[in-house]
Amino acid sequence: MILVMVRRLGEMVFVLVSISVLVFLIFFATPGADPAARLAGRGATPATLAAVRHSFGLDKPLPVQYVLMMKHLFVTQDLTSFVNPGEKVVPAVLQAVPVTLSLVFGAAIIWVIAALVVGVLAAWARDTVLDRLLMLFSLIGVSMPVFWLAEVANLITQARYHDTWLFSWVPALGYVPLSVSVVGWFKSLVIPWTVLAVTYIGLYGRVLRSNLVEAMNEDYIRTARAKGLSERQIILRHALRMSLITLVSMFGLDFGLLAGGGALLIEVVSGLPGVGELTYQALQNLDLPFIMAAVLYGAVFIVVANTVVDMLYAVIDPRAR
Amino acid sequence: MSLTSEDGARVAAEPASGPWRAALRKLVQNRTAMAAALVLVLVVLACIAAPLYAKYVAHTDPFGSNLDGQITIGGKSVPVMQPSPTGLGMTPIGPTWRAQYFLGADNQGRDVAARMLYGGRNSLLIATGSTLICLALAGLVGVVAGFSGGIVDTVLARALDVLWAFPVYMLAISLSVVLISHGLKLGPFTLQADSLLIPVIIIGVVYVPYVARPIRGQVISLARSDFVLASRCLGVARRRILLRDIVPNVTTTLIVFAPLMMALNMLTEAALSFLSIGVQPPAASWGTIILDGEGLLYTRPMVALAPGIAIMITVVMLNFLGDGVREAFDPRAKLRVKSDR
Amino acid sequence: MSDAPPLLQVRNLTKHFNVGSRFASGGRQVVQALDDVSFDVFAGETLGLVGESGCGKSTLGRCLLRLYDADGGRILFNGHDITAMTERALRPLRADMQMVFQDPYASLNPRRRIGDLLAEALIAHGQTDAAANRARLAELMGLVGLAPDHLDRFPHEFSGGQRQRIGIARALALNPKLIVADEPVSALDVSIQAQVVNLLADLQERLALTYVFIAHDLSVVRHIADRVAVMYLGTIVEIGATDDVLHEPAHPYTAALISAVPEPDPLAQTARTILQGEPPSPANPPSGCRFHTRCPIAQPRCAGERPNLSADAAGRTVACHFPLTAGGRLP
Amino acid sequence: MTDRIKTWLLPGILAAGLLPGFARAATPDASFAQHKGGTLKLVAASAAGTIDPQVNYTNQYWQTFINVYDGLVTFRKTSGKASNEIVPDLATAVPAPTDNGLTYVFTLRKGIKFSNGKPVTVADVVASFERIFKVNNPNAGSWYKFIVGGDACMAKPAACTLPKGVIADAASNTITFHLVSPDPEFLDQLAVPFAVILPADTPAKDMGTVPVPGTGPYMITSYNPQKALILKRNPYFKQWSAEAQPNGYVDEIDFDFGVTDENAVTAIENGQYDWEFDPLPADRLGEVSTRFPNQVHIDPLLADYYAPMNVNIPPFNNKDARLAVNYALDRQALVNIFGGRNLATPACQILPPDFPGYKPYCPYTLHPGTTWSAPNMAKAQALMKKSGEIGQKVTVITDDQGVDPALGTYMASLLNKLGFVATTHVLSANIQFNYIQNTKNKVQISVSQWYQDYPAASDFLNVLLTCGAIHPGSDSSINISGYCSKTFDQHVDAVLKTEISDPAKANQEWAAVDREATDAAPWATMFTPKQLDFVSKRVGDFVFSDQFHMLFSKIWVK
Repeated sequence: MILVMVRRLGEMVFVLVSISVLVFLIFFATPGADPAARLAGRGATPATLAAVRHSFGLDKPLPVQYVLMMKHLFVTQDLTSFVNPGEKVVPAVLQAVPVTLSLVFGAAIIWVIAALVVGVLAAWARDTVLDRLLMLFSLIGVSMPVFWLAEVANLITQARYHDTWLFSWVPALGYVPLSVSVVGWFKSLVIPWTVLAVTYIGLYGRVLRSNLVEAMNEDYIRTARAKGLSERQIILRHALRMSLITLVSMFGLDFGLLAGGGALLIEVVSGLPGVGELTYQALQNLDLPFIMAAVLYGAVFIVVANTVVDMLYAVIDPRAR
Repeated sequence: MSLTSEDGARVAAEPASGPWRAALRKLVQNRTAMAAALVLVLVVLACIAAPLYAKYVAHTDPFGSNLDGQITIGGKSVPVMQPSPTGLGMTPIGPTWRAQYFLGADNQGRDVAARMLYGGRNSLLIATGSTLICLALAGLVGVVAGFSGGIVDTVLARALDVLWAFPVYMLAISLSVVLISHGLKLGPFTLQADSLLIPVIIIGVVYVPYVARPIRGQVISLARSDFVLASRCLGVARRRILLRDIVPNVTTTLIVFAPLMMALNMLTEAALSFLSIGVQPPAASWGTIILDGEGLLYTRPMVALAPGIAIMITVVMLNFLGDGVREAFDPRAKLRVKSDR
Repeated sequence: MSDAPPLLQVRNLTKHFNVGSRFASGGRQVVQALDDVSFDVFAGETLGLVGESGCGKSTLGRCLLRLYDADGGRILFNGHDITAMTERALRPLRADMQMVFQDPYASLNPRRRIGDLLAEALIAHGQTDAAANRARLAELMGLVGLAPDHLDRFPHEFSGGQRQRIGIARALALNPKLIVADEPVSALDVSIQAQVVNLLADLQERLALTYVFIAHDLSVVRHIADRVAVMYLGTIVEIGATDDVLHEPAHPYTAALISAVPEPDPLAQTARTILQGEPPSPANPPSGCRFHTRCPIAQPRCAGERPNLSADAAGRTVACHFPLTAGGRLP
Repeated sequence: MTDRIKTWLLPGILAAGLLPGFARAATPDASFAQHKGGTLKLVAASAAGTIDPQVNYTNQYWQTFINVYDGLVTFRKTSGKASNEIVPDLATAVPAPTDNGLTYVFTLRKGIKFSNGKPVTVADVVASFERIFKVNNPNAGSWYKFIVGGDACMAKPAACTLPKGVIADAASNTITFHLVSPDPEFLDQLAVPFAVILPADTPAKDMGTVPVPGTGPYMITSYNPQKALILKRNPYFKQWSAEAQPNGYVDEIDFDFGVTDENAVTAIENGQYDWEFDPLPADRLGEVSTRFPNQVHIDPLLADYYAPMNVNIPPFNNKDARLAVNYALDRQALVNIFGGRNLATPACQILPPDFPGYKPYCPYTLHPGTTWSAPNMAKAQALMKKSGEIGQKVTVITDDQGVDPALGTYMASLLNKLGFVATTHVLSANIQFNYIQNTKNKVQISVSQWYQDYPAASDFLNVLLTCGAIHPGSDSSINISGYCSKTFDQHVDAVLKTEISDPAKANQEWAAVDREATDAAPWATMFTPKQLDFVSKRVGDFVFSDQFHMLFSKIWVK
């Protein structure tokens, strides 16, 4: 088992190194990205530019620069920004993590609960009007651009209906740390949570329903039914348990993706200073050290989530062996 | 259904029909899917008719700024861009619900409704094009990796792993920063920086692992399947096995993926345009119109609302169609019939 | 049985697989699917290959046709060593050895017409004259009892039994000498099994075919096989004439297999030997005689020393330190 | 240049750009004590880089630095014309140059301490000027290398000493500057934050996020570019000159980052912030100016919005094509996009109104003369036909900030109307400014802005349009058009010489040079913008310095 872990770790490292090299190369292939020009300031003369280039080690060969950057990122952990010189990358990312995790955890709780309700209800009432309606709404949820939904939410809660009793409690966009105010934290996140959850409620609700309906045609469910169990008991006790395996693996991957910065657009639109927003800013600024850190951070989450899901799958589902 | 009647008694009475035709028939009989397809056809037709709408209905150039234009509403001449009484800021005209400026104007004084139709063309083109590219690439990579095995498979599978772990938006943004600023030159093949193909390629490429991985898995299991063994046993050449036994089965999977990928790509296109790395102005897509509308969200929300709703409707319909296609084509649907037996 | 050299000679054949998820308990394992298997098949005979699921009989069948590459040992077909031949060199020989697969649903590509599936064999061996092929296909259909106009249909339009007939027709297309039939009837309804077995027997007679007939129980084999080889955990434990093996099993495992078959004649019921427990994992086979963990007559020696497959005093070829005496009773 | 990249304003001349109906808060005579205290809450979309005052070259932080650091001289901290005049700061007086303009002698005030408690000495002054070179100050090569020894320092920044250029005399507490050649703009260059005096032991590298002690009423206590810049009172500050460095009202200044312009407007309306650095989104201007007229302040800027056209590659290497664009440009439409007639003025020429050397000149309009009235489309189309460039592909490069994408979109629309086949590329604001400068990127036309650094015509005509400002293949090549004319350069050099002896005459000559550049049409000048500041309800005493804009230390919130 230790060997397995080491091997898996090796694969992860390979993926991460490849990604970092890719990012590095893309950056240096990008026109208008000469970090020296922006570090030096407007109208700097070629001499000043050369001096800045030298002082930041930008005149070294690319492989050396790459190795140095990796050393500063992982070994000494004092890699600093190309845009805000002196700003250390690692603490900035660490500081953004709680925001993203707050967003994703909260949304996950909402979407898991709501998807369970939607999926079970639709499966229970399958082929009725209720089922059709739930599935239609789920599909609509899946089909909206999430950033657009966030904007519509802003429009409604921040402007149009901000003065009504319904949304007058909604605070200005932004994030309130949990340590500052629990209530403030909750208020600042509840709209983004909901917006982010909508897509996943639709997605998971649909998958759950179809899994449940499929499971109910399995032999063991028929046996249970023959034993006289009620439909509700069958769904909740038997069918749901099997269907959850798929959902758990989906959840692992989605959570990894979002926690790794996949919630970028909603963070930007909702003004949450999380990892996604950090990434967005870094990309806007072409701030290579930040891009590097953010992309690797996101990739780690994705790779780890993949691994965990694989392992969970092997443990939960005997068929996967 | 029963397949267990006496041997020899049950030979289908109807004329020979292949699985393709059977699937198509099943799809055509699916009313939801057909209704969705009808809506999609209408959307496509409307977008194709964009120049007609612009010319004969809205009487406007949807790509030209119209900052000092006037239109007549109820006999009164109204400026398209309305200055505020303080002389600070201009507000575009809101929805008139008439032929001209049906959905109002954007911050360049352009007819949003006409731009919606033109934008739909690009959104649909990009979604379709990127889906084709994605499926073609993913099919190729998945088949080559799964069928070759060995080092080729290892290299391709690793490349897919890397691409998979590269956060999609970051990959797309990184690629587009390079491509949109400099275009693409690959030997004799040159892409202008404003080419519509750039978002097509970016979106197509980033989702390759999503399709290539399952395809690879499918090819590996197909290569071990009895009917491939049977072909090998007959001494059929590998290439022929690939073309006759593997590719047709993979194609089904790709067809099932197509509408769902198209839906996903449409959403991705919107997201990239929103980050101003998709379609470049003055051309439009539904995503760029949302971006235009973002700047007017509080004053003229219709500019952002309308394209979002258009995307939503199209994607919902694509998903309905996708469900139908999956039911009609997916072999697993047949497995279910089998287990019902 | 003839005195001519065997059509197929198998010597010390070994095959292992890497199985299991890296994350399953126990992790990745090496499974010894075939362990030092040797036997001969003579032209015109039917060799029945019997054993519980997972004993390696299908693997053996596939190795014989080089669908799997063996890890050790040799296979001589018609005097040619095919163990390490390249696929190209092997191709002409492929015409002489064919397979009928177990699952008639999985062995026919659902996307192709029957005619195309059958013609594939002809085309692969350079027979591209469409008219001639058409005639040959019609002939083949006739051989297996199907109408020629079914050639235009797709597999899903046929029943299991019909599909298996198509599978047989495909195997026959190139006039093979040897057919490996891998549990050809086990997926079929009982009512149809007999039809297919009879068809195979009939074809053997008409076309002078040699069969390796794989089955997981003895009841099917008894009708068609001239000789029977019994496999347990990747090894052959007993081999001999069908009548000898079925009526006077020398290996306790054979005896157990026989007693598991429901006897139509209640009077002929003998003392049944019921096997205890599941077969051990082939990834971790028992020491000594592989059967000793379940053997009713195991002695301490069985755990330590591995018996060889050899002819015993009674002229029976069996791998057991304490073979049963005539009548299937304990010595 | 983007909004974030430094610029600026001139001493002199500006008519107060106050609009009827927008009341500027009356300068209160109320006692300092009455309004003292509280926290001023400022906000910007993002941080603006290093807080090393000798490196940072952005509006955003210069506006902050003046409350933290002092130079030997500074611009007067007040509103209106007077804010463009140079007054003594750490020096006791503004010296007149001697030695034919080559020598300046400053006497240092006594008793002033840095925020770390150490007194300011002449040694600190010398060290600070050497440090300008050591930290690779962006303008070291263009402004400060005229100090004797500057060239050597440019060649080897790390080993920079200025033994003959900046001479300290501890006994008399004086510092003497020797210049290589007379520089009429030397005092201006000493009055900007680059030339502030820092402790001599400040490390000779870009300090990044680490605050350096200063002498102003506030000191930077923490800086996190993802979060905020926090200023608190400097305990060692005692006001020595109210016009150079007045004490501040508020106890703390929080400059938060990460709030977009749109959200910031709402937050200010709700009183959650007091002021935002970024320009207000155009679609909110109407709402803000009608609902909160008393919180809106409009003041003139000395800047151009313009479209540089690359004179070295097709189609704009064809002068007729450039002229066609200039004639066709509907500058009123651009003004409307920017924010309406009260927030910008159409312009045709290089120099902005009220600048030294400015003489109204507009050839590119329906009725050529001094002011722009309407586009001359007929003439533009005739020029296009003549140019033979119809059908040429053109890409307009614009950034993604504020109204710039809209300006770019309008430009593309206009170019299409002229017969080009035009599209727009929107690049991130932080990339675009470097991108359009690099000749390798073959940018044909772009949307850009230029804000002056200090009030001298050379800051536009010399800096932006001479051959020396072209650095092929570099991301820093500020002559974006690539306009290079020997005769033009000779004219500029001649005026620069005149300026030393006769500034008034020079300004006459600058007007001619301005005309020459405008006629050559390397740009399509769009308009001159104005600054709109939107403050919260509680903000008292809004003072707008032409040089440094809203003065944080003058504002009270209680």
